[in-house]
Amino acid sequence: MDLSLLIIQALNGVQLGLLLFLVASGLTLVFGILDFVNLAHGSLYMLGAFICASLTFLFGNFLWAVLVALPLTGGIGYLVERFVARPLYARNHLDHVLGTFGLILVLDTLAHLIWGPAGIAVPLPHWLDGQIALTETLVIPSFRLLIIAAGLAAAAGLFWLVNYTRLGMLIRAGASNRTMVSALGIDIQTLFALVFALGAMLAGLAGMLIAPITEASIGMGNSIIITAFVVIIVGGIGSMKGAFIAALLIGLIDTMGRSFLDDIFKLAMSPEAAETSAPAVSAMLIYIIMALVLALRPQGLFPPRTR
Amino acid sequence: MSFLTRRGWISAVVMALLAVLPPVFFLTGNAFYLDLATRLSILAIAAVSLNLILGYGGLVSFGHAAFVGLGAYAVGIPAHHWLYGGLDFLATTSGFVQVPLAVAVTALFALITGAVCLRTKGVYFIMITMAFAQMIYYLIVSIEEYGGDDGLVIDTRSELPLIDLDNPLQLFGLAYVSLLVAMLLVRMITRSRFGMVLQGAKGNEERMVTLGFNIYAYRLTAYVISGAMCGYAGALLGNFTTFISPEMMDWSRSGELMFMVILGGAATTLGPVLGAIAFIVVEEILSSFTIYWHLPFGLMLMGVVLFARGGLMGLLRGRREDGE
Amino acid sequence: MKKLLTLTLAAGLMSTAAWAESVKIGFVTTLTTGAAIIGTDMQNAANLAVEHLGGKAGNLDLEVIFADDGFAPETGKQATDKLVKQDDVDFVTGYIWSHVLLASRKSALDAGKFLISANAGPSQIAGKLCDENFFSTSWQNDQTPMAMGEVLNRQGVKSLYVMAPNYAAGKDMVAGVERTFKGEIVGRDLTKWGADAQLDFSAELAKAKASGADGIFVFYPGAAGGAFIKQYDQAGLKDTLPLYSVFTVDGLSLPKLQAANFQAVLGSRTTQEWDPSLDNAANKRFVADFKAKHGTYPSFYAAQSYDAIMLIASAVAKVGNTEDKDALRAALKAAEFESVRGDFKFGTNNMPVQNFYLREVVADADGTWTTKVVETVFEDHIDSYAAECKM
Amino acid sequence: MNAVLDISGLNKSFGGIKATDDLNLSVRAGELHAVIGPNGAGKTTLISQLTGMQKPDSGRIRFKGRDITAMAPYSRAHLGIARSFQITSLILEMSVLDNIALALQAREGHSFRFIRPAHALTRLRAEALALLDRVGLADKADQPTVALSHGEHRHMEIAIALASKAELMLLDEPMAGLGIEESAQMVELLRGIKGRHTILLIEHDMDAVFALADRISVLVYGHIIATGSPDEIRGNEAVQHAYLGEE
Repeated sequence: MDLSLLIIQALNGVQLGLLLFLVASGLTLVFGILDFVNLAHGSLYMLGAFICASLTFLFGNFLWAVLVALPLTGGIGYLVERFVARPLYARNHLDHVLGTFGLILVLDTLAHLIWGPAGIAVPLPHWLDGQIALTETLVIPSFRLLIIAAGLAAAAGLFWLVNYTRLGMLIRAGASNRTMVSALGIDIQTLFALVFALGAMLAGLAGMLIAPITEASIGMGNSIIITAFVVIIVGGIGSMKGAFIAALLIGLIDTMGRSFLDDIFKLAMSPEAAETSAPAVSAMLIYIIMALVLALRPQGLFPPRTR
Repeated sequence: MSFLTRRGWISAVVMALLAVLPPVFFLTGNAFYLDLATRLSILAIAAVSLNLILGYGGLVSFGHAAFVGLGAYAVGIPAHHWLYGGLDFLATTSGFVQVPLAVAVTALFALITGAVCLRTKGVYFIMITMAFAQMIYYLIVSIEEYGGDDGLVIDTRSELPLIDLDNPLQLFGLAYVSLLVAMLLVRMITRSRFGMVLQGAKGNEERMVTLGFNIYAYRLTAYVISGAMCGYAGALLGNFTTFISPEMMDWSRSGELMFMVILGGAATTLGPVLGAIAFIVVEEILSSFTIYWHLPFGLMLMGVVLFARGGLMGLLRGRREDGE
Repeated sequence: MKKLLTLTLAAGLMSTAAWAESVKIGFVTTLTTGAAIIGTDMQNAANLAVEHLGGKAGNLDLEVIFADDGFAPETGKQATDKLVKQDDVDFVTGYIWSHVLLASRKSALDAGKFLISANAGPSQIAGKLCDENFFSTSWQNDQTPMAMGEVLNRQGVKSLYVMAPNYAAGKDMVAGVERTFKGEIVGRDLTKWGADAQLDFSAELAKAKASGADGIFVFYPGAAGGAFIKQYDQAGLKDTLPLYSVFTVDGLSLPKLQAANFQAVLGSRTTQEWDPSLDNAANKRFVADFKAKHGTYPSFYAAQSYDAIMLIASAVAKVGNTEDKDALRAALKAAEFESVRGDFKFGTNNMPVQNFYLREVVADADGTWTTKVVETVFEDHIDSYAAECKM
Repeated sequence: MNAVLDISGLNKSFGGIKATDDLNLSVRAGELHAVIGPNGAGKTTLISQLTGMQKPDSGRIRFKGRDITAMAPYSRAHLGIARSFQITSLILEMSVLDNIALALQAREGHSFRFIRPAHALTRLRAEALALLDRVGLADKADQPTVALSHGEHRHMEIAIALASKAELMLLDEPMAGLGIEESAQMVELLRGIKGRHTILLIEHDMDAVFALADRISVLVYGHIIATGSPDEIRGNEAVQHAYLGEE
């Protein structure tokens, strides 16, 4: 295991982590402020990918497609809020889980009806399609660097939004004291709808960014949503900082596990045993981490101060 | 007080129909419907046991499919070794070994995971129960000996005296009687002192603690009972399908079990059974019409959550008796 | 409730009153989830076969009932049960996935039905679990990668990096290539598969590159295949780490890859028992009509499904009824039909004994990406498990 | 002397605000000891620390000479501390009788009994009915708790505290939210209980406190500034200045 491989894997881990953060941040925002558990958040990730894929072929340009797909995904988020989430706010978490479980089935099937069962491969502009050599041995696909940049930019934007804008002030206030915000004369329903749409856009963005790597496909949201939940649980539900740190942590642990676990196991057991057990353990790794964190800190690593 | 309440009558009629109709179908050459009823009865057992902690205990476990799966593997693994050798101490087809093993393994798993899960609350509890189920899922996937992701074919069913599980009618009979016993068991537990504490903790946790109840211990006990009953259902399911795979433990399966409980009506004796019936019958009907059946099915699930509070039992018993 | 059950009871009674003059074929495949692209292709091919047969097998009407396995073995088994018990089909075919086939096998065979796999080929079913009523129009899992191992030897590849999903067919594929490949395996990654399969291979590709291997062997069926090719392309490995794949680049992924213009796939090589360019009359008709109807080249899944229907029809036509099981079995075994593979024959374990070809991805005369045969790797190859079959 | 409850040097702060500040308090066996104080004086925080729902930052709580500072809430209940809640805290889904029966059940040790229906345990139910009779709710025994009025809920709270046969009853503002007539009923009820149990009464209603209490402690900003008989407290200048003077 040499240094440049280690660095590349660290970058890969960071890239995965930032992608997870985009999905998890919307989830934690919606949960923190609206106290709403949205299992169908992953479906918004999928819809973002499909919409962006279709638009890429329509416009012939990936970046334009992203720019148009973002508000469209936000609009879908708004509709989901209006017709599914809003009637469920007053209910318990169980109803949220079941209602959005039904929504997943609906949205997945709609995607199947609209785009067919085949996934869509998304082409990239030439300047994004190559590799960048950081040093002679450190070569990384340029698009993955773009994901890192976009993820960091979105994180910074969120940080600014939450901490330095009026909307952010309301969001923070709404998270800690809902009645107070309503008492201020703020239309809490519009605020909630905005937050939901923002969450949808963040998830959609993650879907758009992953589509050129894996392709847009039905059910892609269901695989990431569980990991995103692991992220926000480990980070502490409702905490943006927690989501960010936990996402990077999970991204790095997952990538490093896949990369080096078999080599590490080989130190302690036969090569054959190491090769069969390493993939199993690396698949379970993030759940083991989550169970450990919750066993020691039942509120996650960074529980938000309020509530 | 009359001999049977309205709810009692409904329960009696539903259970009687469930007992009589499937054999009638079978004898008139519709073996498939008997299979459907057997599967339905087994899943209803799992739903009834989930209801103990979800309905009566207010604990939203999102990982109950793992217990069903583990129970099935507790039947499949000894049968596998009996057929193909290895691990002689485990190799058996005796139901007297396999079924208690299923119950014991799932009870132990529930004890260990429950001890951790019950330290958390709310969404954390929902998610950590799911995380443990995922861990077991990936563990089974990685054990090549037992088929990994491909699952394990059980070519021989559990051997029991008097009952031949290869006979579909007898297998249905066992599943049906087990379901009745499970319903009565949960009914008995929830009406006992223990059950009062469990329901009290759902209603007002702080009050119960102040009264002097160590509700953690009560909940853990209920979690273990529920897990073990699910394990038993899993043992039956393994015998029914003669095939087990990690897919049985997928989180969406846990979601389906939760749905059966809510659809039928949580914290009622018959509710989970009604839910299982409705779930499977609707699934069967819709999927025979179109491959896009998930769309109306999902809409129906959402509709139930949004509009039919109290589930089918709530609709059947009318508004007046509704405590919520 | 009661009314509903009465209705279904009536429907059930009607369906059992089977037409004596027809032959029913149950076709289990994946019609939902992302893998539905494979199932749809198989469905199209099966329908084309029925059309080519004029809807008849000899004098009997041919009816194919499609059922969805939802990409899950338990669902597949339920679908098989329903076909066998309710629809009372005479043959069950289809089956993309090894685990679905293994789960469903007992349901079909115990009911005395003929089971014909149009794709899945797990080792058990070719060996220990072989059955006189089971036939395959595809291959055994190990064969295709074994052919690829042989190709690697011929091309002088000395060291190889291996990647596959972490499930039984994936492991079969790895075992297959390692059985024939004579060089060194410098690295091996089995990635997460199943409901939330891993589709981002950044870490593995970085490891593969760092290993300095002469080439990389992969098996990624379905959507994962397209994802892998793209990332392989984006990582710029085409010149340093040549790609050798099985079941990864096929008639289903090529149109998508072409639409997105992933040039890296052109020239890549894969082994298979069939190719659209195979020169025989049945294949030419099949490929031409399929293209005319659906606009794309058929995949190998389609070809095998077409053969499955043709095989069944030939046996039924020869016997003239569906009651005489022994005669039907003998007729199936004789396999007297015009396969898109040219000559078709079964081995002792009812698996095909057939050629394996090396194929290369090329653009055809119209510019459409497809494959063409480069050379024949194995002739009349018998799978490694035939000896274990006691039949 | 024979203090049932002895609190010494108790401190608890929330983010810099001292809710409990070097609090010392001693409750004698058999007395009705009232704690009064203005809003925000830290009365509820004190109760929470006594029941174990909150952990003090420092200090010591002794019950019958035994240090219970770090003991789990349910264990304290077993030792004989019962509590009524300021905000009615009943199990609304259950019947009135079941609420009381659960309290009786708690007193009898563990409830890991799975077989006999709780409703068939006639002894428990007879006792529960007797208790309901004492607080004047016998005729509502089978109603769902949610159907009762606020005043009736307060009476249920007392019945539950009585059910536990606790040596020490912590009553957290039993008059809260009651009308004049209901308050008078409550005072009568408490007068009937007084003497049979040691009671720590936290209350806002001055008339009730001075009518019932044997001794009174005055809590201001988390600190006890005076303890004495009702007459002593009435005459205490510091109390008048800090608290009563404001009225």
